[in-house]
Amino acid sequence: MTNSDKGLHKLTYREAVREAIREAMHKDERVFLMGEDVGRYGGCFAVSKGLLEEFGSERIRDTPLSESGFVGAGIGAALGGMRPIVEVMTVNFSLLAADQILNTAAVYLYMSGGQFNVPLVIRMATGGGRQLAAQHSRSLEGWYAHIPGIKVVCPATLEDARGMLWTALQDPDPVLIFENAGLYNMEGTVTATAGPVDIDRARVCRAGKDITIISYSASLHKSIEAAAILAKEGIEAEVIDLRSLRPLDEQTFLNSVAASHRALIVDEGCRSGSIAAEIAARIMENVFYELDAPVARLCSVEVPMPYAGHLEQAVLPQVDQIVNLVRKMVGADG
Amino acid sequence: MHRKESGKTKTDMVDSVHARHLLHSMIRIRRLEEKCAELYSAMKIRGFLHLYDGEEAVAVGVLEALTGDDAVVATYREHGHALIRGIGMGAILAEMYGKQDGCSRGRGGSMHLFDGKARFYGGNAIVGGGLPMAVGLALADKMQQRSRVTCCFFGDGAVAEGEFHESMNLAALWHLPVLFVCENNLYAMGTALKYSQAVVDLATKAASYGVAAAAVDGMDVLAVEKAAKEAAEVVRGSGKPFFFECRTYRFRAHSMYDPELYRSKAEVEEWKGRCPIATFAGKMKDQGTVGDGDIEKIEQDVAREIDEAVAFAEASPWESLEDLTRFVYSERRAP
Amino acid sequence: MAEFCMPSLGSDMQAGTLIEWRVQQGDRVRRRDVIAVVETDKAAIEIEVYEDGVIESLLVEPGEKVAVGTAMAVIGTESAVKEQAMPAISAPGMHRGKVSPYARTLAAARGVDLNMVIGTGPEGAICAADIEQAAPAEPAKPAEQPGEVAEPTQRAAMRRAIASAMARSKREIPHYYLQTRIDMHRTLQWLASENAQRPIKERILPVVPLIRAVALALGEVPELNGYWLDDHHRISEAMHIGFVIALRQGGLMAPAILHADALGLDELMTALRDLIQRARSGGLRSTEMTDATVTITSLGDLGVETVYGIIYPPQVALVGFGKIIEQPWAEDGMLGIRPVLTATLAADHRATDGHRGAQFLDALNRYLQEPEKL
Amino acid sequence: MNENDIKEVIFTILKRLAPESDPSELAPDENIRKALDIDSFDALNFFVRIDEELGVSVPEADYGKLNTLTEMLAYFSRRLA
Repeated sequence: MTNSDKGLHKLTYREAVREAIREAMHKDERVFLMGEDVGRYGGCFAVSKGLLEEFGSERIRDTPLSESGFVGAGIGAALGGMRPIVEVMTVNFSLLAADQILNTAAVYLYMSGGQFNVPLVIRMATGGGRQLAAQHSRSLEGWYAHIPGIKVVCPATLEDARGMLWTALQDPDPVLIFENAGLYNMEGTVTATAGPVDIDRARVCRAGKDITIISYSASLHKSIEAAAILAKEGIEAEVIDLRSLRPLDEQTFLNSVAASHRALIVDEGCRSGSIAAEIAARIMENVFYELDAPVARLCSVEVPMPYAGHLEQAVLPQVDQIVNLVRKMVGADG
Repeated sequence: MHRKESGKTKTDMVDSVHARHLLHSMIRIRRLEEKCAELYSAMKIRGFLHLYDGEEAVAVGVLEALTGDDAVVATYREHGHALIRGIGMGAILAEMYGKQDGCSRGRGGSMHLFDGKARFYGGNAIVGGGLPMAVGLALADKMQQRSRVTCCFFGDGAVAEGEFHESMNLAALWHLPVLFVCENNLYAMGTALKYSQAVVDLATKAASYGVAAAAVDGMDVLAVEKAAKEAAEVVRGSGKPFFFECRTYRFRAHSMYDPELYRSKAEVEEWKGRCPIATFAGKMKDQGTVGDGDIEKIEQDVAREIDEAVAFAEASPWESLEDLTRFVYSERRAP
Repeated sequence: MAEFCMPSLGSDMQAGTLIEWRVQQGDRVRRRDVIAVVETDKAAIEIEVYEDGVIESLLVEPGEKVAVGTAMAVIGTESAVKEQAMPAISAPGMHRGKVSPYARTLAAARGVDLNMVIGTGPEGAICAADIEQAAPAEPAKPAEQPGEVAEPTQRAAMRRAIASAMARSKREIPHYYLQTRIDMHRTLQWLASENAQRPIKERILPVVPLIRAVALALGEVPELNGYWLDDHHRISEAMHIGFVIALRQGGLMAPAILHADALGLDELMTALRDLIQRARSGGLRSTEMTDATVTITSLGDLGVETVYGIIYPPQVALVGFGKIIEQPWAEDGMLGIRPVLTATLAADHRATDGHRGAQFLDALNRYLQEPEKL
Repeated sequence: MNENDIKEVIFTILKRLAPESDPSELAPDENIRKALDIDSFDALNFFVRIDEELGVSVPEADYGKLNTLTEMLAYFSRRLA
């Protein structure tokens, strides 16, 4: 799969995640993958395809449809000295394991007065856009980011898909990795030496002086696309990839907003009580006097995700909406 | 798949030292719980307080079957388990006081006692929440080829939770060394078993998962100890799970603020007549294994231990407010 | 207990630098006492206090620049009722329209009056670009020291303040202009004979009877004396006539002759002389800076014949005087030569109509024909 | 008091009225009020100071005759003679 002597190699987001898992399995014997259909089926999104053959059924462990059971087992295994990667098929199903994630993984270290840390990694697919309707299209990463005790990261790029897993596995505390399912087929190149990356810093993807667009995951790519359109009109948007929703690297976006004086948050989550709301609040708290326009948010329309394609697209943030909103904010909407 | 009725077998003879040890253990629990109730009334202890009076034989008997390497996962009614597992009474009481020297540094309270050295994975206050963790601890042992048992206590109420069934299935499916100990005290808070379970014979549920099971009279410490040791041996030998039901009864209310509308005084009195401490003490005296002097000495020792524990808890400082946010995340990278 | 706050000395003032305290902690102060001197964009201004009481604490050190409205001292008062000076001009913070926080920050830093800026942002909000438009950023400059404000900076600031006020006036106030020619020979003759009897120090300049006549004429047409505020015309009972004083280094000020209607010619002359001197040397008092209810501008010294003035908001009228020039003048069918003054009125059409304006100019003329009654 | 002394007094007063100017650069027949941008108040102040310094009280009627340095020197010399 890799072609390391070329320096750069081309791959998909899915392959980047797979390579990250493979590398971790090779580097650390304590690492194992468990989840529904990760083995014989090859993973619901084919991320773990081929890994069963390579590592065997002990370490590529198919689980029954028992989200609470196997996520909890992941917690126990982590407490017992293993480094489990638990794959929950989609964030929607993680709700069946929400008790284990919120009431156990997130609180055990604190509740035990610092005695029991849970070095667990949970990967799950998130996001809408594939006509999977209301029960398979949620974007709850911001909702999980509400919970202290866990970390929530959202790789949007191939580098992060490739590099965040190992860093997450090195973390002594539970890390939830949200992979937007719409990104799995995204192709690109990474360097052959691509490896671990930090998981607690936001990144400025594109510099600009007129407005700061704060986004993450799939919405990041829409934001970048919008920024390119705006640039042709002379509006320079700075685009920030949050990368991690908890911890939230506020300094990066606060610095940017303080310089651009405008902020738009693009978030596939629902608006009410969203991570976008949190970011807006922090901007108000910290750089209010730098604002030249009200902080704006572009989030999903607050409906259960509809099936029909045109309805679904109307729910999700779109490039033209970002463009129009930014034009309005910088006073360039004629 | 085998099933035993160990509780019905004739109690084996025990030597005097062991008998005094069992008695001492049960009395420690009982007197601690009585002290907790008193301290709660004096507002030294707050929050929810679930006392274990009447069920002492279960914790004492089962924990006799474990080694120091084994892991224990318990529930929110875990003072007795924590104490017998080796957490100091002072650290337990200090925790209930919310003090810095508490075994969870004042962050857990009565329902969340923890101890890393004792591999005591806590008071887990989500009913059924500890079962998947026990499965995972056993999975880690298995994957690392360690011959250890994870002992998971839970009540009859947990049997209705999905996590019970998921965990039984996973442990059986993956052949994991978990000793599932169901402390069946007949009531899930205020709901009698017959109102929550279509099949009240809980041990039979294990059969559907292909898990070996046994039920024992949880009011008889020797019976519990013997059956638990047998069960633990099965787990240790086979590497597979075991479902161990201890039929017992709590003498006090579910928690401190419980008017007990769901059961009759007569029923409570009837069970109190089967008090595991009084029954065992009487039996041992009858056999001449322990004497009144022994019991008196135990009571004195325990009284002194409690006095010291209370003094320790009283003297312990409050956790500094500056440390409020410590331990949300680890302070060091994992090895 | 009352707070003594950095006053707004004009709608274009956002902040001031305390130069000195004239009081100490524990001093007893009376209403109208000058207790501090503040450097503004325009000048060093003596600041009055509006309470009787005792200075309990001084909160601001000399040299500190603080925003309008910032508490500078705590005054212990016997009555908790805080008497406020007439809010002559809405304080900058009173701006009710939409202003972005950053625009406010910029405006404060650059001395821009938000009341005089047109918002071009979303929903008409004033945003940073509008402030940039009103007052472009200057090259970085060293921090200003009180008392030694760099001249060009201060002049630029005053220029911006004037720009801001005049732009607002032209934008918001629908001016109407009336002009009349006044035969000044009676007044000048009377004045010449008056002055001839006076030592030079007591002589009265021709502008003084003009001011006096304006005061009297305004008494007949009080609608021209007041403000247009919050969409309402507010006639002022007090008459404080702002007199435009050109500063030698450029720029202008229009401090008020307080209660001008109560002053006779000699008192007016004294007041005017004093005002001009203090305007040019620093030392104007805060009420003089804020309280003008109408403004007179006289450009006759430069030979200008007619002045078309711009009203200083939120006032509603400005009276302009040109040079008194000898002109052919027909009267009673006879042609003669007379010293003629062209007087103009610029007035806010929201507040008054041309009819009232004409009545004012007519009255003005009438008073100037009977100088002995002035 | 000779013309130079008078000129010195005039310059001193003018310098106070128009600090940024240099009265010594005035041409003899230049209109002082226009050159130094002196308004009627400054002019009045000028004559007040002249009165104080030279003891010459200029009647209002004579103001119009005193526009240039030459005129002033002649006038004051005559009045002081």
